[in-house]
Amino acid sequence: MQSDWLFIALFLLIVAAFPGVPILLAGILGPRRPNSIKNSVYECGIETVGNTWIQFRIQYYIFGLTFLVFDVELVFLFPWAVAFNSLSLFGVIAGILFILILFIELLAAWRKGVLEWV
Amino acid sequence: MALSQIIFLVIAAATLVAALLVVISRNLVHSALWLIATLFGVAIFYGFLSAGFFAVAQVVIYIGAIAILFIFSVMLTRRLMQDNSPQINRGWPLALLLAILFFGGVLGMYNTWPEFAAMAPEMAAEANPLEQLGLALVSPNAYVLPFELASILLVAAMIGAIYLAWEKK
Amino acid sequence: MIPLSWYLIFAAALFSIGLFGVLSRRNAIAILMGVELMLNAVNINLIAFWRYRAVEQIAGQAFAIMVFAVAAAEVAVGLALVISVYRRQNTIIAKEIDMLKW
Amino acid sequence: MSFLTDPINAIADWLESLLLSLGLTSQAVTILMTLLGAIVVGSFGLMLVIFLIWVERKVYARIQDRLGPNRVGPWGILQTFPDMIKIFTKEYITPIGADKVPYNLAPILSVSAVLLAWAVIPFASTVVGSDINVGVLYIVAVGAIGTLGIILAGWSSNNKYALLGAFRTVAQMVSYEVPMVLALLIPVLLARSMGVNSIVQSQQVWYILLAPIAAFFFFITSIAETGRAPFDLLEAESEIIAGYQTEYSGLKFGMFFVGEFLHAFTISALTVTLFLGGWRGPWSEQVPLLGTAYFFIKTFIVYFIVLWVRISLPRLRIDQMLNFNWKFLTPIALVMLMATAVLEKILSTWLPTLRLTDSGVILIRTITHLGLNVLVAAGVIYLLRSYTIRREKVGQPRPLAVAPEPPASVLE
Repeated sequence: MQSDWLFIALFLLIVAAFPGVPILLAGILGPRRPNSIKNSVYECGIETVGNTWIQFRIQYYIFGLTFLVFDVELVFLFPWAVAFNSLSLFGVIAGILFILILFIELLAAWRKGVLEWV
Repeated sequence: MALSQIIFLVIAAATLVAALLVVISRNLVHSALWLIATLFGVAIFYGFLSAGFFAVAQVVIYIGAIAILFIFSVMLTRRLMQDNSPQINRGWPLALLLAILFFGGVLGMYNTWPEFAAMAPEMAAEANPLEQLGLALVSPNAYVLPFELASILLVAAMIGAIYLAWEKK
Repeated sequence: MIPLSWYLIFAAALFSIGLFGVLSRRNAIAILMGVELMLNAVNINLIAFWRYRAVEQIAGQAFAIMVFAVAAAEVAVGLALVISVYRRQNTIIAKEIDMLKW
Repeated sequence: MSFLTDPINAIADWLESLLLSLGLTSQAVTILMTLLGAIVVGSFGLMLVIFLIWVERKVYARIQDRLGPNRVGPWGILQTFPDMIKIFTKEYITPIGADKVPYNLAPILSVSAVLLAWAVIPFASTVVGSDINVGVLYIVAVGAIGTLGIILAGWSSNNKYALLGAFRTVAQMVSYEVPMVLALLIPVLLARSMGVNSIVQSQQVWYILLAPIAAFFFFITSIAETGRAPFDLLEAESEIIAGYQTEYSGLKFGMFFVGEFLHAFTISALTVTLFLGGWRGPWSEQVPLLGTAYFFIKTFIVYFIVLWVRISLPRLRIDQMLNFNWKFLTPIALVMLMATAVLEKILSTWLPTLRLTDSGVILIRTITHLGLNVLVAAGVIYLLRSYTIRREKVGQPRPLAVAPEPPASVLE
């Protein structure tokens, strides 16, 4: 058990090094002749107009928000699913009620028109 | 000093530095990135405490959802991002003093507690905290009420938040 | 092996940094980040006490997972409020949000 | 004997005894062996990419009736190496105004997030990097880190289109994570465990038979997570230039592609592990080497389907993509989870009273679960059909834009 987590910890380091070291090496080995035209922002092929940090639509935030709520609730369900064997009938019903609330939440968001893109 | 202690100290120092940078960095997106680093450090501590479920859930919930929502809202309120005015209140020395006083006070209180430096008891080999947690969350004489209430709280939060942020076209 | 005290000191330090952030930052989003740090410090304490003091009871873990839910709800509503205020007032400096003053 | 059936563990045991005989402490040996295992798994994943790039190009070419790479080595199998050398010697061009640290971190994150998933995939009954008891949630967590890499890339490039790509990522990858987690909950429920290897071990019958809908959903959503066609909105060339990778060059640009190629293979491996029995097959318990062979054969079949999907289907529009997720996948996955939980509870109370043999229990369990899935699928198809009929009755599809009235001056 402990060695499994040790593996994950070491794997984290290894996995960061595997793409990181070649990128670093290529940076050292590769040519490096920057000039102001080369380094200008490509954007879409023509010169950049205006500020990059323009305002974006709120819809993106709403999807992030809906996801956050669903994500947290789904994490709650994992221990429930693991313990399923030893659950009483009440426990199963409590879990299903939990999923049902999630479902109602989805329907409420749907009804309100939050899930529409346009 | 054992290897595990050295690793603990290194990670703790890194996490605290990251946390400090969350608080003092000027660019808010950098703050959010340092917040992610801090949260990851905390996840490693959950791993240390043999609460693997929490380590992974921390990454899923905090880094996968909450941090992304933070980056998002920084981008949505973006005009202030290039604002070069100081990000810190004028009264920050007072805040610093309060924080240090709080830290010192808590340490002083801990010091009077005899079992402050207790060691971890051995965990039974057959113990499965995850299954125990799942059972406790839905059993009537444990946490079934908070469990359902958490669900309703989240629903209410979502509907409220959508109501606040959303405008009809 | 690591004594309980190390975790507690670490959590207290994290909490203090969060507290400092909440008290000193001008930006409302940054204040919410400070609150997240504080909640994380609380969670470390809960899990550490579970592991060191009551490993056979599950209360510490159950509380910690509730903190996750509360943190998520807090962030969702808090950030939505910030965005909503930003659209009406064009500011997220906490001090300048003074609609309720009079 | 054990070397022939299970070479990896045999070598590991031999190395371990060698290291112990060199006088190292057992703790140091454990750390060294784990480190070695991590290096082996990681480098195996990266080596695989070299091969996968060739496979992908060849399959593409064949489906499009071309030859594909055919100059370097037999069947062009060495084509990737000259490509690698070329991309390795390219100059890095960092755009003005880019946020340096996130800009350089993003390609690393996008590769390592994919590679991280390999830590929990069991290659055989005895060969698994790390058999943690929260493996399934770990896979979800790793996916979240990948999303973060793309957001960083888009944000730090100082480019509107890259940022738009990053925003689309959040709308897409983050949305598709919901039905993916729901689909993952069903095998967890069936196996009563989050450990990936124990899920494989409990698949006496492949879970694709017990939960075909969940398997199908997992497959779709994980294709969406890779961000390839038909879900390649994050880098849709005709809409937002190249999305988040517009401003990248040289090996940093290449790393995004390494990540993408490996991701396609990783989701095939995950689908096989969770729903197609992983290393299971005849005699795979006794001969772990056979299990590895089964695992890779199955994975390459699924991988071929992933490629097939990519090459055949056109890109979705963003509103179609979101509607498909929130109004189709998520509600059905929720219903499926509830139905599976109810059925499992009924079966677990009712089956022990029947005093059946083990194979009888498995048979009844499979048939009832399959029946449930068919029932739900039939209900969904019925609902969808009645919906389309209603749309037809209403008449023409809704016009997307109303043609403006011509100005009076034109009419005169």
